[in-house]
Amino acid sequence: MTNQELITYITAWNDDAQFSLPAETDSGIISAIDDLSGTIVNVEIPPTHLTEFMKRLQSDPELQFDYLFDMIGMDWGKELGILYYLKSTVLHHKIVVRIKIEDRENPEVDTMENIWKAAHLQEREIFDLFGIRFKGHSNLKRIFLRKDFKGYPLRKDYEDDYMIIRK
Amino acid sequence: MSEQVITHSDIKFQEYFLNMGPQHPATHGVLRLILTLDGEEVVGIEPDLGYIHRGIEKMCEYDTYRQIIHLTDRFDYLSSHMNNEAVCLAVEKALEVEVTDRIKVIRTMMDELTRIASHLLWWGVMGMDVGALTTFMYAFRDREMINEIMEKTTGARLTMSYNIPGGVMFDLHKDFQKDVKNLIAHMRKVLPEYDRLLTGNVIFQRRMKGIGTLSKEDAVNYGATGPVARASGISCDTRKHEPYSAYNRVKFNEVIETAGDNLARYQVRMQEMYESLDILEQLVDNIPEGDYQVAMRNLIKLPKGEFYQSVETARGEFGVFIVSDGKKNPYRVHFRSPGFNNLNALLKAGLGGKIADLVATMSTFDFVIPDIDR
Amino acid sequence: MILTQNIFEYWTQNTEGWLYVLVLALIAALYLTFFAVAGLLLVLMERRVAGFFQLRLGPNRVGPGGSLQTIADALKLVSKEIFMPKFADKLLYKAGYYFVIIASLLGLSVIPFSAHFQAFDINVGIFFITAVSSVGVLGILIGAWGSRNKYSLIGAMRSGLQMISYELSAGFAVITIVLLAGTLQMSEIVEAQRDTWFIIKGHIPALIAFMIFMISGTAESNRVPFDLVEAEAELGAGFHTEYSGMGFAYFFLAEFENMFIIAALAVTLFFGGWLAPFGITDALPGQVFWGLFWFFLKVLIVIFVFMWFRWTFPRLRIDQLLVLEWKYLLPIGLVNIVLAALIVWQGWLFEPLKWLGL
Amino acid sequence: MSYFKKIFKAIHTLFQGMSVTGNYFFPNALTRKHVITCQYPEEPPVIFERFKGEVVMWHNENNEHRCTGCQACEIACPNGSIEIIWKWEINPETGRKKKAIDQHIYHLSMCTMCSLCIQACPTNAIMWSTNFHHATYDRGLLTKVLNKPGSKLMEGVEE
Repeated sequence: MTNQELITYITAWNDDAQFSLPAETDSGIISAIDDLSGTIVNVEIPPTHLTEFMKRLQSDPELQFDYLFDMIGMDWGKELGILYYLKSTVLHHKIVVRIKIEDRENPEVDTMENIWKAAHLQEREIFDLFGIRFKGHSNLKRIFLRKDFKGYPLRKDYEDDYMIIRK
Repeated sequence: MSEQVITHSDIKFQEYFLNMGPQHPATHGVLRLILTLDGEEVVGIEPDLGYIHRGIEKMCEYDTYRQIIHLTDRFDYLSSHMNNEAVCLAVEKALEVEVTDRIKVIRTMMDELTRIASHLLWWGVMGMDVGALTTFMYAFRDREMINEIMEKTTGARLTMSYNIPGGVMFDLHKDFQKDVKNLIAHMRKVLPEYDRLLTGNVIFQRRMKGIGTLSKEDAVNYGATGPVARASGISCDTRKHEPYSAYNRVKFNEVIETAGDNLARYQVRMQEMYESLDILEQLVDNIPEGDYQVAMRNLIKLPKGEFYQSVETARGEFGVFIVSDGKKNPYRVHFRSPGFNNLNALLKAGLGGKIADLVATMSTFDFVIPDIDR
Repeated sequence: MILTQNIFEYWTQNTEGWLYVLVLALIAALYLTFFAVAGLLLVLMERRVAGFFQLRLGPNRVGPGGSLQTIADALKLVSKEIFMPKFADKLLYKAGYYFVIIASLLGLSVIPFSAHFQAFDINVGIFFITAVSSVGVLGILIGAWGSRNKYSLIGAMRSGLQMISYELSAGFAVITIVLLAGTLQMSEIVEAQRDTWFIIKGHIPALIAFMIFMISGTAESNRVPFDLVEAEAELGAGFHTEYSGMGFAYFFLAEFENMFIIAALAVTLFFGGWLAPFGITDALPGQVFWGLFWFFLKVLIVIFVFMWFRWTFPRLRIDQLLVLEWKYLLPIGLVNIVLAALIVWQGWLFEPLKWLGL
Repeated sequence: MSYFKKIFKAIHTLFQGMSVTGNYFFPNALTRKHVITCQYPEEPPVIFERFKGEVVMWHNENNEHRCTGCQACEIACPNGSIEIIWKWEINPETGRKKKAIDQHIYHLSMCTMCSLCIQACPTNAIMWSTNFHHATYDRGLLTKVLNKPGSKLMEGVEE
């Protein structure tokens, strides 16, 4: 599918019952834009609906996003975020699904491990460096840093006077 | 004292842990795998990473775009040129700079040289892992030719930092074409010899065939990339699907095997060397004239936005994700390293075999540990 | 120098009491010296040969042409601290290497280096070697068990499997030759080959036996492609992971000594031991020297073939190792014995020199 | 029959492998024909002219260099391996103060040979040398002062 087709196809899901929330605006909770250097469709979704949305992306025969290419943790300053970069090895199209997590103290999202096993290490990495907890992850512990490491170093508010020298 | 009769069910079979690494000859660096073993059979693998974690993603947030490049050398030091290229392409894409044909061809040729060098090193080490120690020196002899080509042009053999945003650092050395032609002729001679020495060997075939099988579904699900995924029958070569640099003007085949076992991965890499030689052969006489650098500001500032670029390294798809807020430093840089995702696939492919199988499987996955740890 | 039956009898014919014991100790010291010197030279040869196989030069700095390299290495190993794991079983850990050395020294004692140049010429010589060479694995097992390391233990268990399996086919290969020679005594096996070497005389069964012997010999001396005991890519250093200094050196030397014994056995059984090819040096003076010369030349060639194996082949996996033994070598060896018996019974020996009337 | 066929095929592949190594061994043993290693102290290694050994500052025969002390290299360096200590130099004729380098300090131990400083230099004052003998017994010796003592800026560089 081309990017435009993807956008129309996915935004149409806003009408479905499982993605409609009474509190949301008229435009629905799925908002898709053609962004990320103008080549990849970006979809923003609230974390509460992530699992259903992802399951649908993977199982929809028109989309077949069977490959979790990359997971990117983000710290947008106010809120944390995760970018899921999905690919289809069959249809060769791509999509980026992004979520934003408001709660910086105790961020938590559903794990994608049950949908794509590739998320196993990626989620551990994001937990390690951003402190986002993944509900239902099989083995969520620090992967790169020590067990007794304090803080989450890729967050913008992480301070380490010894290791970080600002020029 | 009653007489005790020991039956088969009374004997307790106990699984035990074996700590493989961080100092272990087969882990090629500081990868640590905590194995759960039943006898010699591997029933559980848990990676413990971070022995060479340097926090490059954080370091990049404090560096300018030019300075990031030399850090990317240090991920997968065997495909350093491709890693550099990913950042340069992303920066060029963001600034909408079009580089000259000469730069594209130089980058492509260097990519392929690096790929051959990386696969050669893999072949040598692969032989060592399964016990044939001589392959190492044979592979290094041939890799040395590539390293010398690199050294002549870029001044370094491994961490070259040859790419810069808007071109390459130096022009090609005057011997470059001659050396590459020599290399192509030499490699075409020695690659069949490699097959005679190792590929055909009955012991090697026994060690490889049907071991560490990764089915197509698993390879997709576990996020394998590069030769590992292609050995399982997934077409995932970025050079084909999203050609960058000069890959759209050369003809080459994407090597795909379907078996998904160690031998398939081995064959994919061996065939890729032939394909790389083909690419080099097509380009070596057609290096266009032109500038090797496009004029760019010394201090590069990217426009606000997010930029993604992926390239095909010797280990798989390497992606660079840059978030810029318009300053001289990136807001966030994320590197999608092929080794990290392939490690995930190893956790599946390595199960069920013996320790020796795990070692063989690990060497067909061709890990570079700094690439995993970043 | 005229020797009687063998060294042991020559030195002990006129001695009694404490002198007898002294002479025995002297012979033992002689063989220990040989053990060390041969080990060092073989290590040097291995490294040099490996160098040439791998497009390198090998050791070439210490002494003329690198000839003193292994002596320097041995000195280094002697001066190294002997480090024992904290939770090791001290007795077993230390007993390990003695078992290995004693097994290979015992094996060495019945090898005929030249005519009458043999410590003991017992009438069951070949049987004796097969018996004592199995003791070596016990040393590996207890040393690895005692060092309380999982890698060591895996290596040692592999070693046990490997030895038990390959003893069989090595034994069958030896029996084929014993059938042809009609004796178990080493010196007589050599004498029986004065006309024609057994590899030629026994033609097909001897050739098959030779190949089986070479394969199982490589396996018994734990060398590539059967070096699963050490398998440095898998187990670090295998059974001697926890040994340092001389403890490691003993294992290392014993490994090379075992290779020497296997090669010497192959030469004695198949290539006529100390006998010159076609008797070309039989008329020359200094028979003992010529015997030694031909013996060592043949042994070095066989050892070179072992090295050639080592620097070419990848390593087998443990189950494939057992498949090779139980599904291929053992049945072939058994059939081969029947074939050899048939040939000896019917007198279908291949003796071109005899047919030509020479 | 396939049992024996398999055995013969296996033995054939083994001999094939041995022929490859043998083809290298015998010429090597006799004439050292295929030996590829470099016997280092006796045989100097081949160093190509672009080899990035260490950063040096070019001086002419009058002990003059081309460094104006603009600190472009210091800013360009990603690792902070270059430090420039500069001073005010008073021109005796005009009496005007001018910025000049006192010490151009280069930490070789921190350098990753990325060439950014040399690319950044507007006056081509620093360049690569092909020296690779960097080993020292003291880490402090790896911190070098690139400008020679008593050297001064070459005439006409700043224009």
